[in-house]
Amino acid sequence: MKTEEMKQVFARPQALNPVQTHFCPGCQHGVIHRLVAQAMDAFDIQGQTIGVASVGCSVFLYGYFGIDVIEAPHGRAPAVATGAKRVHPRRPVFTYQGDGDLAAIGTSEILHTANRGEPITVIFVNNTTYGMTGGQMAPTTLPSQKTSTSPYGRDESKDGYPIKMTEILAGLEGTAYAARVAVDTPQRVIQAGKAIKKAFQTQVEDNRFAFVEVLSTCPTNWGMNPLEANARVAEEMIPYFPLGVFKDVSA
Amino acid sequence: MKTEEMKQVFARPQALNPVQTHFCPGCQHGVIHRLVAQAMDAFDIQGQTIGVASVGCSVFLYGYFGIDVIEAPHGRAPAVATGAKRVHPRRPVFTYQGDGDLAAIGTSEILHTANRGEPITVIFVNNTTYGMTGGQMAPTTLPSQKTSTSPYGRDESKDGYPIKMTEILAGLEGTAYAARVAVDTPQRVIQAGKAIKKAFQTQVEDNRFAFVEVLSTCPTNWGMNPLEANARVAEEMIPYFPLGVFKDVSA
Amino acid sequence: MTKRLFVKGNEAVAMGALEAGCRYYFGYPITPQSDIPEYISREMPALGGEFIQAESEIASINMLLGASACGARAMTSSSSPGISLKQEGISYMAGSECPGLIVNISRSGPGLGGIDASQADYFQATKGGGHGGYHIIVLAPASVQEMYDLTMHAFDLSDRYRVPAMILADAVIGQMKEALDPHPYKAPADLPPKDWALTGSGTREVNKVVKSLYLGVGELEQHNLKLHRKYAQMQEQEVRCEGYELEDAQLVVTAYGSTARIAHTAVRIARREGYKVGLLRPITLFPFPKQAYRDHTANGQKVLCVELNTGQMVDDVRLAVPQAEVDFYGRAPGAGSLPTPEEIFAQIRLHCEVH
Amino acid sequence: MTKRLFVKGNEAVAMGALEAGCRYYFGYPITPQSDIPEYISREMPALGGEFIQAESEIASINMLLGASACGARAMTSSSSPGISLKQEGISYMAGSECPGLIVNISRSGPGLGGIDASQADYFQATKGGGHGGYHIIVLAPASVQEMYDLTMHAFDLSDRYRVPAMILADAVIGQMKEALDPHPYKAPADLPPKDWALTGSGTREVNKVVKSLYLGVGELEQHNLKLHRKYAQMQEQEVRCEGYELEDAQLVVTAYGSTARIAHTAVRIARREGYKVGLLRPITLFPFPKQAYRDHTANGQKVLCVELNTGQMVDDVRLAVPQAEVDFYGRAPGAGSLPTPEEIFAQIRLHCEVH
Amino acid sequence: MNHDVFMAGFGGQGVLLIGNLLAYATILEGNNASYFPAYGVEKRGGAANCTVVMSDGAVGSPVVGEPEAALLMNPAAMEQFYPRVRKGGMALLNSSLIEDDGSSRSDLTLVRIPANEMALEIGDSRLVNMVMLGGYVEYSRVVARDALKEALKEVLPERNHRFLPMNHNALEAGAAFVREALA
Amino acid sequence: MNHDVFMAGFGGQGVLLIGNLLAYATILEGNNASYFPAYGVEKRGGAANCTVVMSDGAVGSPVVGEPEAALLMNPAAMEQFYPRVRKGGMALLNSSLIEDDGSSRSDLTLVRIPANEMALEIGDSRLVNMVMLGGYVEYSRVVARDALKEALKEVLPERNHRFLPMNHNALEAGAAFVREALA
Amino acid sequence: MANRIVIDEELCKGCGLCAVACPHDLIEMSIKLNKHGFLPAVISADAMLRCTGCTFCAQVCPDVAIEVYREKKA
Amino acid sequence: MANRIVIDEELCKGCGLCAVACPHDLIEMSIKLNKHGFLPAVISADAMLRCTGCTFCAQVCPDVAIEVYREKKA
Ligand SMILES: Cc1ncc(C[n+]2csc(CCOP(=O)(O)OP(=O)(O)O)c2C)c(N)n1
Ligand SMILES: Cc1ncc(C[n+]2csc(CCOP(=O)(O)OP(=O)(O)O)c2C)c(N)n1
Ligand code: SF4
Ligand code: SF4
Ligand code: SF4
Ligand code: SF4
Ligand code: SF4
Ligand code: SF4
Ligand SMILES: [Mg+2]
Ligand SMILES: [Mg+2]
Repeated sequence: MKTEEMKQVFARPQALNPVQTHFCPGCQHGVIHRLVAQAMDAFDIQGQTIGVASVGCSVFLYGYFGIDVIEAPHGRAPAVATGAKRVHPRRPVFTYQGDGDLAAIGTSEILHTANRGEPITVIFVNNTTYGMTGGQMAPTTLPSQKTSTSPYGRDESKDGYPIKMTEILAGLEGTAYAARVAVDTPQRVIQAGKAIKKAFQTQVEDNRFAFVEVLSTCPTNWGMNPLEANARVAEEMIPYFPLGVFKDVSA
Repeated sequence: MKTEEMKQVFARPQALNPVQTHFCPGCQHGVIHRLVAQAMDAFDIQGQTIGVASVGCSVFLYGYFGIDVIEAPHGRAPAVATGAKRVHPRRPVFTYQGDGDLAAIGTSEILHTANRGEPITVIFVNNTTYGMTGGQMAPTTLPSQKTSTSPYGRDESKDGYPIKMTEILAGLEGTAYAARVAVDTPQRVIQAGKAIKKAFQTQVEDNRFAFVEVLSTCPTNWGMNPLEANARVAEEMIPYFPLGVFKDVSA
Repeated sequence: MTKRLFVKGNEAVAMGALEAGCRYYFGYPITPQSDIPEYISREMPALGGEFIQAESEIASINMLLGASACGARAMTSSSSPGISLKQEGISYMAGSECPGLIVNISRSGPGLGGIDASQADYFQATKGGGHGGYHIIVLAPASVQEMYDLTMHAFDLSDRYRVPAMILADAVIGQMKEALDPHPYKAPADLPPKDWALTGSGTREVNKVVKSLYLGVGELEQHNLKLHRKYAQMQEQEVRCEGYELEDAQLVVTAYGSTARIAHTAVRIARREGYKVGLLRPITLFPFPKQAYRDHTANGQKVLCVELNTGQMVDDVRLAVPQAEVDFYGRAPGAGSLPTPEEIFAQIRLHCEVH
Repeated sequence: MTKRLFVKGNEAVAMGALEAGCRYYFGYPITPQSDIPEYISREMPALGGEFIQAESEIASINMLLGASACGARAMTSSSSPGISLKQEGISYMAGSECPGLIVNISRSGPGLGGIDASQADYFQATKGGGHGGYHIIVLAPASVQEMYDLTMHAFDLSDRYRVPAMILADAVIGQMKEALDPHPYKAPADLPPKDWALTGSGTREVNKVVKSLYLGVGELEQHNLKLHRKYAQMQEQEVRCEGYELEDAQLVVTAYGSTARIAHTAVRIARREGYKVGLLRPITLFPFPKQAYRDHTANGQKVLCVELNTGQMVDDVRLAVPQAEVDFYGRAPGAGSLPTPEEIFAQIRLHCEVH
Repeated sequence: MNHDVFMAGFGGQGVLLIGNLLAYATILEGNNASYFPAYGVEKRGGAANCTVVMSDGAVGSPVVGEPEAALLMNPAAMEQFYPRVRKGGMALLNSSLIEDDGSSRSDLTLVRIPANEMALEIGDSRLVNMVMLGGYVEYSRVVARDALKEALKEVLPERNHRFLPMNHNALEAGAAFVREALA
Repeated sequence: MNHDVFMAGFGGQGVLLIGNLLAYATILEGNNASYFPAYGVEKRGGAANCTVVMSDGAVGSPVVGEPEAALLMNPAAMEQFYPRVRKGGMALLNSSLIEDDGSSRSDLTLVRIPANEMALEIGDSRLVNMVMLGGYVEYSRVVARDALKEALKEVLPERNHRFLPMNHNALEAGAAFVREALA
Repeated sequence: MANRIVIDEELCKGCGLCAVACPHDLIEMSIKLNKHGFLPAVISADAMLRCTGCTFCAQVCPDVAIEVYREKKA
Repeated sequence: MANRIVIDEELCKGCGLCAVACPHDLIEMSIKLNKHGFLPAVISADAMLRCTGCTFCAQVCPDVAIEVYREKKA
């Protein structure tokens, strides 16, 4: 049977350009990109959306999504998005940020953007490390995790504790939706897709701030192959970073 | 009866220099300074303590406390204190910061310093405005409050919500003690003194991070006389910023 | 004629910006410029624009970047320490060719310093305080009227070249009040359309990107050369300065902004006393009016550069006229270090007599 | 003789710092300097010091300020965008006379730019990218050995003058590997004690304060003049540069850091071909070796300044020798724009033939 | 026409207000003026001073080293600024608070005016500044008192216009005092 | 003694390792050398290249525009860098992957070496780089192969020392091939 | 009872917070400016007799201008 | 059942996540490098017959290299 005669039940989303990414094999930035594109497709907003890229492995957003994009300085995507959203209050605006970007240098910007209830969508990719710069310790690095700057493992007593951004942001009145998801199993990918869609819906329909943290892998800097890396998500990450919807004012 | 023959039950603390402050009449920075000095006296640590001044009406810390002081850039006192504490791990180090300083420009520094569990004490004076610069809107400005940059009253939908730092920091694993107090009545002043003392104790005895938010007045920029300003604390501030100990790992 | 108003320099900046169609302001309080956000927070709602008091100077400059990338006329304002914090953002705006206005009502430093006037941010403004060897347009008003006029002009220049622009003034020009003729803004007819600005890609084939990252071999070099061609073009076309009593001057006093005002009176005193001295006041600090210095030193005139700092613009003067004798009189900024006309006159006398 | 090691420039900085007794490092990752924090994070625990990966560049520089105020040898490192973010903190350190080392392994910009080498942060480093008209000590190593040696020297200078010091290198010097003689650090016998450093006031009568705020009339001006006296003293005593084949040179090529390395080979080629050309390499960029330029252009020699930017140090050269003919050859930084020795040799030939 | 005047006193004495008024009135008359305040970090109390420069041409420096005239409203201002008044210039001292009789200088026109008493007499102790301003304008003739009154009307919020007559009285009283003193 | 060589290939081909080795060996022999890698933003895959400059005096530029010699390990490297080899210089092409026979230039010494096949023969496909290095050193004589072996011992972690013999074999095989080719 | 408060009139900025805080309403504001231009808090000899030494006034004083003494227990 | 997946071998980076995700273990890794140097995922014709069209493989594929088709319901 030719595929033309069949019903396509899984296709590359419209909003995702048909190009190869620069991501390492098995890197789940790719899955998350796809889910974001799918959400844009779902609301048919590709033609209106403005994406704000952050500095990290996802900096090349503009190469992968068929949308207008601003490249923000490291950590500042929520502030850049705020400027954009105020100018185009009826355009969907989203940021896509890594854990170094959002939870370290960009702490202040994300917190105050959420607190202002800025009607944007934030996709937060937590891979417990600085991927692009070579695997340094991130604010989300797990206790005892070895990285290139925590060669003896993260020592909570001096390096601090892995920070739970979703919990913190869910506590702010400006936040309408906050969820943590993972993409390590097909079921969780589907869940994650729903959360990301909901986060766009929160902006598009309710004009409110929405946040989704996605647990993701960095096989390269974890020194693992893609399968080991993927397994680590359930084994080590989820126990520390529990999945779930932490806030949903529409619920 | 001469006072020499009497028992002095209230005296200026040792650690507080016998000089007039530059604070406006009725400004409760003065009360909070006194309580901090009293805490230093209580642990007899004036001779060891390093204070970190922030930028705001309390910048002249070094003039009022008989201790060594570093003046930090606006918002960065916790980072400066971290540097100092790592060099002198056995010296008590504290920061004294306003709400503009700590909850706006310094959001990232306070959050990560608490998260690292840096063994310092943070005194946070929330007067719902930028006192020193002339009463602009702060992250803590109450809904509908008029300030020089919210002339029509704070509009939560655009300006965001008054931010509750104590609640946020209490949620971090690095924080050992977090409390919110007020100094608008004698009873609350005494309570506040206990909290501040406890915050120093947490550092001195348990080597952990402690945080006290003190609700305070800014009669000048509120456009009120000292008595009206003082009354506003109970009438408007406490309902929004509830008092209490939000975290105490020693409890 | 519209009525002459009597306003603060800072307010004139705010008025000029609103008149020029700026509808987005992002800032953080700092003395001595807080009148600007205060004024705008009062007036903006009625104009349907957005005023955001951001959580920091860094957030402000990045909100500006975002608004600018979407094609809006937008601005931020601050004073020296706050401007230092914006350096990364300014570098990004320069690199991604985002227009926009940055106002620095400069105060004394370094560090927390003080709140008195200072001209010690000249290097930072004109040489690129951020990384990467870019430049921004820098205009130096010397009156309340110019605070208004040059603010409008800054938006035009910035939009025309897609180069961020700065109003560099100080506590003197910002806090003083003078008469202001609030003439209406007229957009230059030949301003290029902002067809690069983000709107949501709509039905376009190609999405628009505002970015400063260029990784391909040769790409960033070409990008930088493009930026530098724009700077060269501005040097050709956009230089502004003002002369006073220069015709027969044998000593050319030069100063900008607040010190130019003070020097103006000093020159008036000196002329009264018979000294052949004039004033050359750069209005654009970048691009710098090199040719004017060449013209006015062509016959062996000497130059005395006066600044409220320990010597910054004087370097640009010396580079413009290496053959000329260029002297410097400066006061390190801080409370009480604003020079008086009498003080500058004394310097003029010294230079006319000694040399 | 200790064994010659074969290490990266970035590692040599880290080794030099630890050898010089630096026990506090505060930094944030950024390419192409992350080898520095990575090395230090491995070695510091055994030395009993503290390594903090801070939440940002701003936190890092302020941790440095805190540690420095307490008398410790401490450092931070970053690359261009991160250094821009530190400008406020650097201005504070300068203003409050906190010594300390800031390493900039510079990359191409503006904005995010790229990760290739660049010398476009020269102005920022030498003119004070932050507000307030201060200066910091700027050293420009041109080899892995110098990355080690000058790091030690930077700590000494910084402590001696209570002026922050910067190692300004780039991706070439930071990423290349060469032989390193790791000789032991010897503290200069005459380093002044840090009696100003905070220790907790103890039984002292007067508490110690590290600050940059000076509000009294005249106070800040005096403070600034004091800082400038220190700069003048450094100009007298601390200038360093290196000459190569300068004796009979008619053309003086000048460059620092990576481009000096490249120019060195170009001069070697040119000498082989019979051109009378030499190389003058500033090692201290601030204070700038003005006198060396004067000496080597005293007999009408021409200067060719080569930089990996569009022209920055060349201004200082021109200011040093206004009478000399100073030409410039630069490449705007970015991937693929590092000049080759052959390319610079072609420029040398051009200048020897044309002029 | 080229004039400049320096005014100094306590924070609460309304120095900045009369500086503003004077400059504004000058502008209303079609001339130019600059008003430059000294401002501090402290919000309340402390010292206040300002400089007003007036000209029928361009105003040059908004600050002057040796002002042509000075309005000194309290002892601190007297001590700090009296020596700086230009030779041949004029000083108006608030003799209600300043004990110093100004005799240390004989190279300027000196008027000692009991401004506090006069203000109280007019009906409000806060009118000290207006008394002083009236006096200065009488001396310098730099603006008409009517211009001052017009400026005052513009500056005062509508609801305070009922205080205008009292302010006018203070201006006139100051002027009369100086007229007499210089007669 | 002044030599420079440029090496380029896939990320996984060990180009950076042999650049390191060569420079380190040079230093072990008491001479000077610089090693300068090109590094990208991408962590895995992509292209890799580096330059090694060796001298008995000071090493000047760590980068060269026209290298004296080039080790080109794949077609992309060939295409991009072959034209840049200095006139009179030498190019060592990995003929296992590069089809281009290099005939576009006749102004240099050209050796085509089937490095992949040779590596496989020696026992590990990853030894391609060693084969190429052995060949280059045979040609240039810039360091003794013993110095390379010593350097290798220092660079390889202890636990991998069992692979040393295989690496030595690869070096020798490369050298033998080039010796013969140039004979 | 013989308790006593001592108000440092030169430190006092006349905010009136102590007067409000005193449970027995013993403190008044002076009508004479102090040298900083403030109207300081004062307590009359009469009022002093009723002072309980509870320290409330001192607790709330932002300028630490009040000391409180109690009669020593015998 | 006639369901079908289509793997774009040039987009595939050979991570193997799809193979693990397939509940029926239908996907294997090729032993032939693609032009980017990866060993891509492949499915044999045989295995394809057992494909349920569940999309699990496609869901987890970071490179969106898999399309899934199901027989149209009649
Ligand atoms: C101001 C600044 N600091 C540091 C960097 C270097 N840098 C680039 S990406 C990055 C972090 C990447 O980590 P993350 O945000 O977690 O994204 P990931 O690559 O892991 O997806 C850093 C620190 C920079 N470009 N700018
Ligand atoms: C980088 C920087 N931004 C802004 C300022 C100006 N500034 C001085 S104090 C202050 C805020 C004061 O408010 P807060 O921290 O609440 O202290 P308060 O005066 O209310 O006690 C600000 C914004 C500054 N000095 N530095
Ligand atoms: S480095 Fe890590 S985060 Fe970046 S693309 Fe590779 S696997 Fe993904
Ligand atoms: S301005 Fe406000 S916070 Fe500052 S001293 Fe005055 S009352 Fe206190
Ligand atoms: S101590 Fe108590 S009773 Fe006595 S005056 Fe003070 S508040 Fe009143
Ligand atoms: S509380 Fe203190 S400052 Fe206020 S009136 Fe009483 S004594 Fe004076
Ligand atoms: S669609 Fe389902 S059954 Fe078919 S190959 Fe994919 S995972 Fe296996
Ligand atoms: S998940 Fe995608 S990229 Fe990975 S092996 Fe399967 S098809 Fe290839
Ligand atoms: Mg990450
Ligand atoms: Mg406050």
